[in-house]
Amino acid sequence: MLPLILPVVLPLLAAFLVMPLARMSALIARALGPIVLTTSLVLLLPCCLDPPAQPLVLAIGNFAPPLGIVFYGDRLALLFANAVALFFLLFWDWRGGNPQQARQDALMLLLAASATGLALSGDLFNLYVFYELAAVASFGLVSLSGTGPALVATVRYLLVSAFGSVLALAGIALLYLQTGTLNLAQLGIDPEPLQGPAGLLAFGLMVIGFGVKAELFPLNYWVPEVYASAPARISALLAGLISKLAVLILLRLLVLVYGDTAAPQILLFLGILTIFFGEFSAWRAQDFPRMIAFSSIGQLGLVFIAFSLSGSWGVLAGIAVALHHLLVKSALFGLAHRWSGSLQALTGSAQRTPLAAALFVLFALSLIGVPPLPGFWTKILVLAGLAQEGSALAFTGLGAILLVTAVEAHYLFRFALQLYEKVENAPAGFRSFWEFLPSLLLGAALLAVTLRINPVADRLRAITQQAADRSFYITQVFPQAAAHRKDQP
Amino acid sequence: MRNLAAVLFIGGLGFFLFVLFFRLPLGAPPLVAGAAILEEGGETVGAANLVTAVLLAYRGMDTLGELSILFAAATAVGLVLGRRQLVVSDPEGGFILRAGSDLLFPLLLVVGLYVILHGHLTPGGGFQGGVILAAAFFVPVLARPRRGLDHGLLSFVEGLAGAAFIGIGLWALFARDAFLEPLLGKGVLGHLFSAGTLPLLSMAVGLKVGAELAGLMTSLMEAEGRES
Amino acid sequence: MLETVALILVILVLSAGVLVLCLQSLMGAVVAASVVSLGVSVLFVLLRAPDVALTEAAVGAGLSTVVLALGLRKLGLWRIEGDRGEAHALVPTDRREREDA
Amino acid sequence: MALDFVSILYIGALGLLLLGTFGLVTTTHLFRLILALALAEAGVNLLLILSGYRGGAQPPILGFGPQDMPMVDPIPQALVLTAIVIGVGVQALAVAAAVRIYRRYGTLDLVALKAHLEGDLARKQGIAPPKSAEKPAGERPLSPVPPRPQEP
Repeated sequence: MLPLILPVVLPLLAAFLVMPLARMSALIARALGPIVLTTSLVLLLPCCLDPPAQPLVLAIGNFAPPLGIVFYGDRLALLFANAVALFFLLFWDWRGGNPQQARQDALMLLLAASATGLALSGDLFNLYVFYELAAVASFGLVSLSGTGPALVATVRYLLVSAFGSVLALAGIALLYLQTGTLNLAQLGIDPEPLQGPAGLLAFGLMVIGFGVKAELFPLNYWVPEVYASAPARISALLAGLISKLAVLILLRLLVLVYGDTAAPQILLFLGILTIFFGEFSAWRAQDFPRMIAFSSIGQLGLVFIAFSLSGSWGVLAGIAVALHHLLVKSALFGLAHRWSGSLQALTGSAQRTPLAAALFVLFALSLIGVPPLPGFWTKILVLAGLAQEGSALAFTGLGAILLVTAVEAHYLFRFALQLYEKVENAPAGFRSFWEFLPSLLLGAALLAVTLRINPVADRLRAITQQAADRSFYITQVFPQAAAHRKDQP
Repeated sequence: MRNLAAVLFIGGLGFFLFVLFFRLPLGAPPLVAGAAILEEGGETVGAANLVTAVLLAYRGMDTLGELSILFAAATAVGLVLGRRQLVVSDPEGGFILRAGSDLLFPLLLVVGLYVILHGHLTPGGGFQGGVILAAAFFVPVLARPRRGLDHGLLSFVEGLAGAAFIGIGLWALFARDAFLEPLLGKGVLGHLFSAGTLPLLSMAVGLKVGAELAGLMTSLMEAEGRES
Repeated sequence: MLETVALILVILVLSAGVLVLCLQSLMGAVVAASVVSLGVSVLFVLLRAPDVALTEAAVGAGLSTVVLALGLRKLGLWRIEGDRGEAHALVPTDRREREDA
Repeated sequence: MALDFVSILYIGALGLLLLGTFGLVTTTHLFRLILALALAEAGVNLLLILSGYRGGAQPPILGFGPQDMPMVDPIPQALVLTAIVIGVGVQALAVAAAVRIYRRYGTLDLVALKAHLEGDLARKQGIAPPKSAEKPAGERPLSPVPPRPQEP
């Protein structure tokens, strides 16, 4: 059970201790973060590479499920928990040198702990608490540079996010009022009362609330400025990882409670709006960080469209798109570390740093969905699912994806060509390849997945099988409920 | 345009909620998890105040998260306001303010500690007591702004109190294999020394919250920062 | 009886809430917000939630008012004229001239 | 329809939530937005407490009233305690950021701030500042205040 609890608690402990320790020894304080994250990784990696047949279920404090909080680690949750430790290590501020280093490290550790908690927790309010922790920690990290734009972007983000939290909390209150429980599995045992208008309203409120971090349409106008003014490492984590964890909450709700209702249609509709908004804004963007920020919005629209597909197909497609985007977008933001200027100013960058430009082309191709890169398979999954759906809205979604793919291809190729243009004095770009090492590693991972697409697909199917099965989740948390169910078919 | 959209959204939300009102079981909710806690809470945890039992035992993870959020907010405020040595321009308070603060300080301290330590018996607990503690340390700052508060000491208390909370949780993890399970004897319901580790957790919460809020208020008060 | 008390309190809280949004003086709005918190904390007592009432009174009516008032003091913004744009008038003149140049 | 106790409170909670939302969407002044947020939060907290209330019950404290009286649900109360703390943390952070922003830009109007933000970002990244559609060129978003020289 240690893999479930320690990756959440140890970073918190380290975060509390970083600042007092920094007064005694800066070195120890600096080493604390990587040590803790590595410990989490060592604990989690075996569970992910060789997953146990049964999910790990942990009742915190030994209080049986509906009373206390449950942590639920199925393959999907463990995979994400693992990704948290891995990506935080990748995008850790190894260089340091910030005068407020201890504070920054503490906030990074808090963000890591909350992200792990978001992946593992099986209790609605506990998820809300971790979500808020992620929000507050990211406010601090986004405003790290302390410049005017960073502060204004932070405040806009803060207001939108706090408003979303209020709505999400209202949704949780509505759910609690009808069911008297916060445990996700228990909500799923008898979902029928929740599938009425009151339950759907609660879901809608939670979609808007948790959709803030997931960059869903109505409340995502904070995204571009935040990603453009925050340090690129932080943008990579927020756009790549944290947004996916917010999506994970909605996925659980969808699978457990709202699968058979109008909820998927709502998601499909919002997803279509999101994808249009994101890709067309990206097409108009004039600087690199904002271009990939808007493209990230578009990709999350695709994730929502995928999750709106019925049955386990939707879950499979959604998880595939989400993981692909996690890999690619984090890597692109890793490149934005040096390429923070306008697109125009980056013309000819390939001359000085051919490797970085090649990486960009690789990620762009995968993002557009050129075979045989993984992006192609994820898009095919979504399109096939939409075609099977057959409803008018689904065909609209299909058309939307094809249309924005063309738009996406246009602006990404346009920029790629710009990179390879021959110019007199090429921009300096990266000083050494250490500066884009995270992107390089992620690019290697992308190629590895391309070469071994079959084992990866098998693994994904196994993950989906667990994640898409409502009764499986419930049985794991409430063994007695399942027995009860079998008695009365 | 913006206002029209706002009115439409709010009107829609309000209409929905009002219509739903007649379907909601307001005033007679389905107690599921709550009923079980009401029934067995006193025995399993040993705290007379069941809200504290929920806060520190059943949903201790939430409280840990809440502490972390407050910590994150305080850290971010420190980051935003900068850490330069600030020139405090406020003049010393008058005699009445100074004498009043000298008088209030011990009183608030005692009340704060009382509220923290009786959290498992009566309304109140670590958080409410922590707010009173913060007030106790903030009032002297108001009276004598120049003396200020030692931020280093505050961050020390803050860090150690947070570590103590997690430490108690980890102790349970290694002793009983369950993070944050209450340990020690439960004692007699309603006595000061009862409810196992709950008063200790409450103490940690109170100190952490007190140190954090005092630091927050003083840094806002001192934030005479120059342009960056 | 209970209904009457609740009704009076709800009306008080809602009108204070309206005041928060439309009072010209920001300090007045902060005070109105603390009245809202105080009213809500009495409502919590009526709803049999003494712990929450204590917290809301300590935090909403006390701590958060202090934080907001300290913020206002640092802003030097006890009063502003209207909510849009006019706040520019508060910028020192020399700075404005530099901006306009 | 005679209003009973619970409906009065429900209307109060809803009213606060909607008032706060209205303020959040219509105001552009940063400080008032923070206040509106507090209103909405108070409304939601009331709603949550209400979701655990049952008529004729006593507070969830053992030995407080008669033994066999029913008690209200303690879980929402614990949730609201947590929510209040979260709210005040976020509020303090917003106030601190507002102080810094006001010192930097001299305004707290979000529309003006957005213009400053885009202008600053554009300058940093070396692209043409975004043209605002509704204003003539002379009244484009003001250029941000240049940083005051650091005093030694």
